Amino acid sequence: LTPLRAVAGEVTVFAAASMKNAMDEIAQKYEAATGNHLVVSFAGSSALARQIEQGAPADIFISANAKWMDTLEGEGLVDPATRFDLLGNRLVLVAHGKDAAPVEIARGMDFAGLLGEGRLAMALVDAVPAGIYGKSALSNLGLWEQVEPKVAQSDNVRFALALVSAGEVPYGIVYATDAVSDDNVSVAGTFPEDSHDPIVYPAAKVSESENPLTGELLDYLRGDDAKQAFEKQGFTVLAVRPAG
Amino acid sequence: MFDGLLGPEEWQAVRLSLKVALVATVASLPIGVFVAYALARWRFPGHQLLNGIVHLPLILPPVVTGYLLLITFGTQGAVGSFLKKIGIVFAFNWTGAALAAAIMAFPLMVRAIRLSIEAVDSKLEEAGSTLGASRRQVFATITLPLILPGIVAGAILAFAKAMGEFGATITFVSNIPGRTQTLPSAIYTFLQVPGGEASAMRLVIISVVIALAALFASELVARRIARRVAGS
Amino acid sequence: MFDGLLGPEEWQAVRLSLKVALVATVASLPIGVFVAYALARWRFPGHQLLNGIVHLPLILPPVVTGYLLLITFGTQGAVGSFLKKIGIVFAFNWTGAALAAAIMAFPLMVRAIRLSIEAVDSKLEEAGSTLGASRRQVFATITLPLILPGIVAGAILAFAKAMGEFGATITFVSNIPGRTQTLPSAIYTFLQVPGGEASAMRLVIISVVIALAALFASELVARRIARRVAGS
Amino acid sequence: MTLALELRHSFPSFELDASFEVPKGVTVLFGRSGSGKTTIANAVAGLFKPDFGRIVLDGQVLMDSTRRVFLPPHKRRLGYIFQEGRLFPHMTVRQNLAYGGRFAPRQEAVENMERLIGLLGIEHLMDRRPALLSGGEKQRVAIGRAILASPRIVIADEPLAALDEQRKGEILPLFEKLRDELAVPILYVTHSPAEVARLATTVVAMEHGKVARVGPPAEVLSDMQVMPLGVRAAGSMIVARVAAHHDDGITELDANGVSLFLPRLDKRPGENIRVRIPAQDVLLMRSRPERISALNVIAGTVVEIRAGEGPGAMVSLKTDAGLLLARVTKRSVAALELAPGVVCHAVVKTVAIAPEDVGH
Amino acid sequence: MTLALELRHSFPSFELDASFEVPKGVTVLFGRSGSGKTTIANAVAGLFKPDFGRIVLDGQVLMDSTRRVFLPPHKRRLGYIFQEGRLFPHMTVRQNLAYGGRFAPRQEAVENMERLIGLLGIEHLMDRRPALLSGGEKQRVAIGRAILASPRIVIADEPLAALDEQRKGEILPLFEKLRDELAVPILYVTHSPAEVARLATTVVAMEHGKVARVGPPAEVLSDMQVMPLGVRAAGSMIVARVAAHHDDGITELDANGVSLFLPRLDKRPGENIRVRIPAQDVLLMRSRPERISALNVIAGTVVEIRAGEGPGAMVSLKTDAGLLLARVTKRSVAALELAPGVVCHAVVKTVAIAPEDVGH
Ligand SMILES: Nc1ncnc2c1ncn2[C@@H]1O[C@H](COP(=O)(O)OP(=O)(O)OP(=O)(O)O)[C@@H](O)[C@H]1O
Ligand SMILES: Nc1ncnc2c1ncn2[C@@H]1O[C@H](COP(=O)(O)OP(=O)(O)OP(=O)(O)O)[C@@H](O)[C@H]1O
Ligand SMILES: [Mg+2]
Ligand SMILES: [Mg+2]
Repeated sequence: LTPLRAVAGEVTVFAAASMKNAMDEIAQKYEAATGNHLVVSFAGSSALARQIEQGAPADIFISANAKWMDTLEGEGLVDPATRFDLLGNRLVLVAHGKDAAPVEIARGMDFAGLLGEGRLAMALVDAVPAGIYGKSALSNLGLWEQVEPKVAQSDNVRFALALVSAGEVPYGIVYATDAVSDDNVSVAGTFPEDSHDPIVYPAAKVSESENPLTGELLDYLRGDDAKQAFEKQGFTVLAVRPAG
Repeated sequence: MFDGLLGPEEWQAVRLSLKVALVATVASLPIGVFVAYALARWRFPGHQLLNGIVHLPLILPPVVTGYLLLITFGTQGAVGSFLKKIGIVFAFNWTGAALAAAIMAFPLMVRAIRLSIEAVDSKLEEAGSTLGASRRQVFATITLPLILPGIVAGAILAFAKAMGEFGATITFVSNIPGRTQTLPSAIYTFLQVPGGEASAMRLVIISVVIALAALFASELVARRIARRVAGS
Repeated sequence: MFDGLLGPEEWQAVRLSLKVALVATVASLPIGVFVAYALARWRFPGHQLLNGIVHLPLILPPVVTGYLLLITFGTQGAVGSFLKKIGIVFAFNWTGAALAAAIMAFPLMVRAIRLSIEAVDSKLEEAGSTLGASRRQVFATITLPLILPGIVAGAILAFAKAMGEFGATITFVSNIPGRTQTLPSAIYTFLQVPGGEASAMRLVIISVVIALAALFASELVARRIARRVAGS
Repeated sequence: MTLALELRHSFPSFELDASFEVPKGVTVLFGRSGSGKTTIANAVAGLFKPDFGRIVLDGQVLMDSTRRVFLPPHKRRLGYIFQEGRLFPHMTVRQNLAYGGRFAPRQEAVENMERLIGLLGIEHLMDRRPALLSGGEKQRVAIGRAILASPRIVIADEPLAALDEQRKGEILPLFEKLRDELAVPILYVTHSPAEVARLATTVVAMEHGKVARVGPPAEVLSDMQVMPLGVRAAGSMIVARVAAHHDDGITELDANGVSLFLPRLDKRPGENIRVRIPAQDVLLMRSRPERISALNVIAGTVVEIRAGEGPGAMVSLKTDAGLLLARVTKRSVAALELAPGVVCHAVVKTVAIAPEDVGH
Repeated sequence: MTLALELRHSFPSFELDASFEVPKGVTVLFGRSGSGKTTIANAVAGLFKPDFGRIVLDGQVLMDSTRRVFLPPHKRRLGYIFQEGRLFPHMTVRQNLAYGGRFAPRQEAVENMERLIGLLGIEHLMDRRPALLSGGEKQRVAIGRAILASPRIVIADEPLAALDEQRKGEILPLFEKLRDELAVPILYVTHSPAEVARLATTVVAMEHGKVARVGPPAEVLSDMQVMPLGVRAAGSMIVARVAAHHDDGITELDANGVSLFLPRLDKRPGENIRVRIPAQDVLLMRSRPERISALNVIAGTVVEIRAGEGPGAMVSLKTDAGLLLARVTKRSVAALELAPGVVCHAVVKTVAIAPEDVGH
């Protein structure tokens, strides 16, 4: 494999950190299929976007929310023609313990009563996508007022999950993708899709990039191999390869 | 003068940060002095182990430290659940933020104090003991005054670090406005959203002003002590 | 022995972290000694300012430091675009990771060295000057050997910090495997996804082992130096 | 109080093997630089733990390596005047002086503080820190600090080395007072024969880490063969009673019927004192001299003559006042035809007996 | 080389105001503890910058506060023996000794290193670090370090205070050699009259930060009124030529026709030397004594008699050998009916003239 890499091309993707598992698998498949090397830099979307603003050597950017992609697009830093919504995700309420009782998330429910003395773990509600979506969902359901004083915000959604997993809080709001594979948490309910803006992971080519492989990779991400990998991690795949 | 500059929630964050940094520094200082003394002066079986543990927060990424704190001092954690019984709760409390800040700053504090202790001429301590001072009295009357510059340095390092600590704190006690939202969390929040840089920078400036004021004060204190030893 | 333990990309991260921490420590050491000396011994107009600047990385949340580095040393940044012309690129390069680590560790290094310098008996330096040694020669032959323990302490603090630094690094140079992905960045990435904890812990252990090994080595060196001064 | 001591220790290139037992009073450790004096002082203070050692002070075991007894320094109630001062740099002179008193059990102070400060000439330095003191000033503060700790034993390592003659003369009586009035045992290290003569109850002469000679100063100083002290230290000790103070500033002593004239002494008539008469200040004449400026002429009989390696010889003379030693040239021995049994006159100038040679 | 110096400085409780000009040779600073000796030495070394000052060494201005000239210490080519040693703790004795040589411009070393090390008695300490040395050993290394720096001026602040008499006697010739053979000017601080007498070309007597008296030692020491030195320091200086070495270990000197007998000296016949005769060691007789153990009997005429405050009086005697001083009691002055013009005999014991009293 190694000698192949030397002669083959290389594509650099700046991707939201939450995509790591899926992207690692896709990278392997992609390399096997094309012989091209896929380099992925995982970090928070805000950090990656700022780096692209500062001329980072990225070919493709996949953001965990639309806002940062919009910002870059506004600055002409990503190519709007190549932009598409790659993935979708769902917001779920997780509870501590293997077999938590299901919770019906609906307008008018007694969320505060559900939490009792406990707190609700979320990602930063004004800064981190999962937190922003969560807050807007709760607001739309008219629950935010009663919940707000009990929210414990982490700097990313994984540590919100960790709080639930450790039993420090009874409930947390995380992505569906996060709830996978943690034995100490179970999904108690899923937020209605219309309670918040759609959760999308837009992807686009970075304007500065002159890498000839970007088009091919953007296509590949919409292909079956990628779809499988994304779905395995609980993502909803929004984009399919355009015909032709 | 900053009244127009900051919203009430930000003011809260400023106050909380100050409280957390002060408490973290003051509360850990005696332990820091003790550990530094033990590392500098005693030879005991767990010496290297203790030294390693003290340095861990420096080596580990802050989130890891925060996570370890969570599973240790959280209400479900080994230590946390015990402390809870006797009424001490760190989780989701400003005390937890102080604990995280203190632990993150601990290696810096200990190193500074330890260096000072190692620089003390043990002949002076001997002289104290011949004059009837027990080990403890020698420490209080000779060693401690002589290492004051190191203690001041250690304290100011710890304070500055505590003012800037974020990763371990937010992981351990998360961000609850008014309870655990310190300046760095607020700054981080602003930096996560497009266009938040200006707001973040306002808070950064406040944080820098506070820490520099403390730093300058500490320099004055240290210089004064040094001048006294050098002879008024 | 870790061969089975780590994948090639992880090995790369280990090697890169070592390189970054070593280079950051070694390259900043002379500057650290110089700045510490200036702060300890000279009185000049910008004294407090310099002192404040040195402490800034401690006070600021790491992401802020990283952000400031990015907009200064990035290829679009004021300094970065100039340096690029003369062939020096920090942005998205391992050198940038080293720069970030060095800057984050700088206050710790300077404080340790400064404390040692302040503990040097200036009467010995005077004695050196009466014997014909110029200021520089006095520094090289008397001050420097006498502050070696402080330099070792400063270096090990810097190394440990560089091994653990993450916030500023990932913000500044991103997390590009093989180029800028250090151990802490790799750990962070693992912690971002379900099931990554075990992998993260493996890397944490490696990072701790390396840093502790360096720490123990430094203790041996420091003790040896101390024993020599105390008279073999 | 007696001090019994037995020490053995090996340094890489120095071997300490000293044991002696001395009665109460001032024990002077005398010997060349590097002979182990400070090492012994440190062992008594508990600052140095020899490989093997046993130190007993007035019945109390301070250390015993075989029985694993080791009394820590702060329980030994010491007043240690270090060779290198060791003042606390962060305290003023006043605080340095007061330091010992803070830990000493409440009791009468050994010395009146005010008087001591005056004696040491440090009144004007009380609020200064050690860094600003001169060498001799530091040493004087160190002396004060040790004395004011109400010690049960004083260890003084060359306490007067940095001082001028005049100040030495003023401070020496302080040690005499400690010795006599307060009965504090003193371990005193010095290179000065005059201090030995004046203070010592017992002299321990050290040589290369070993004890070369122990004994009362009269004996050790009169011993013509004690080389560690140097031949110039030789002299005899005369015990005398103060007879009268004359108007012309001269004090008359009565040494077993023999009159001795000295520069005015600060002693009451009737008091007993010891006078050291350095051997080299004694002149011998066969006939009683007339019209001589020396007031002290003592008749005696030659007991022994020891010729040294150089040009000198030591003549010991039996007089009514006691044994007198005279150091003269071999040439004079021949010229005066001195031999055991010969009667002659010892001449000693009044002014040759310096204040520091008079003890009590 | 001459040293001209003018210093004024105010410490909170000490006022320095000293100026003097001395010819080449050894300038001894003499005075009580705290009188400002070390402060002057530091000013000459450039370690202390007085408020106002001007120091000129052999035409070179070392400092001049009005002209803002200040030569930094490392350019002054000093050999400073500090009162407190100041050895480099991280270097071995050998490295300490070699330190000065590293920066001195290549030239003939002032002293042969091997010889100096032997003289100082530190051969066995070469690889040790200062922390393990005794007080006197440290001081000896400090002396060696300063001398081996090939200094253009030596500053020695009580260099021999911590040493035993024997070692002092061994090291003193080193300073004489520097003075005479190598013509290195020396600023020497001491409390010892014997060292003054032996080494000084010029004595500067300090009192409370002021210069009390400057002059050649013969004059200052003979001056009956110089109190700072203490009355016991008084004595006269005789210049003499070595006449012969006798078999019985006695060296005969010729002082302008008068024979003087001393213990064997290490000088060649024909060499000129200076002998200090301490005033208190001189005995006066009206008639020439017979059968006396003292070999030196010098006839003279009383020039002046000064009565002191105490029982003593200082008699100066004009002899062929030069002016002699004798310290006697007032009572003896009366008994011998001494008065200016009276002829009498001065008696000096051979052994009273100690090696450290003989210079050259
Ligand atoms: N820790 C040590 N290791 C090796 N040698 C030592 C140590 N301590 C002392 N010595 C040596 O032991 C000898 C005796 O030292 P000590 O200090 O007792 O001498 P001293 O009689 O006090 O001499 P001085 O009159 O010069 O002060 C010296 O030769 C010294 O170098
Ligand atoms: N920096 C200073 N501030 C105030 N006083 C000082 C300072 N330096 C020296 N002195 C005082 O000046 C006087 C002279 O000090 P110096 O060291 O010159 O004395 P010295 O003649 O060397 O005495 P010694 O024989 O005791 O060493 C002392 O009374 C000392 O306390
Ligand atoms: Mg000693
Ligand atoms: Mg002095």
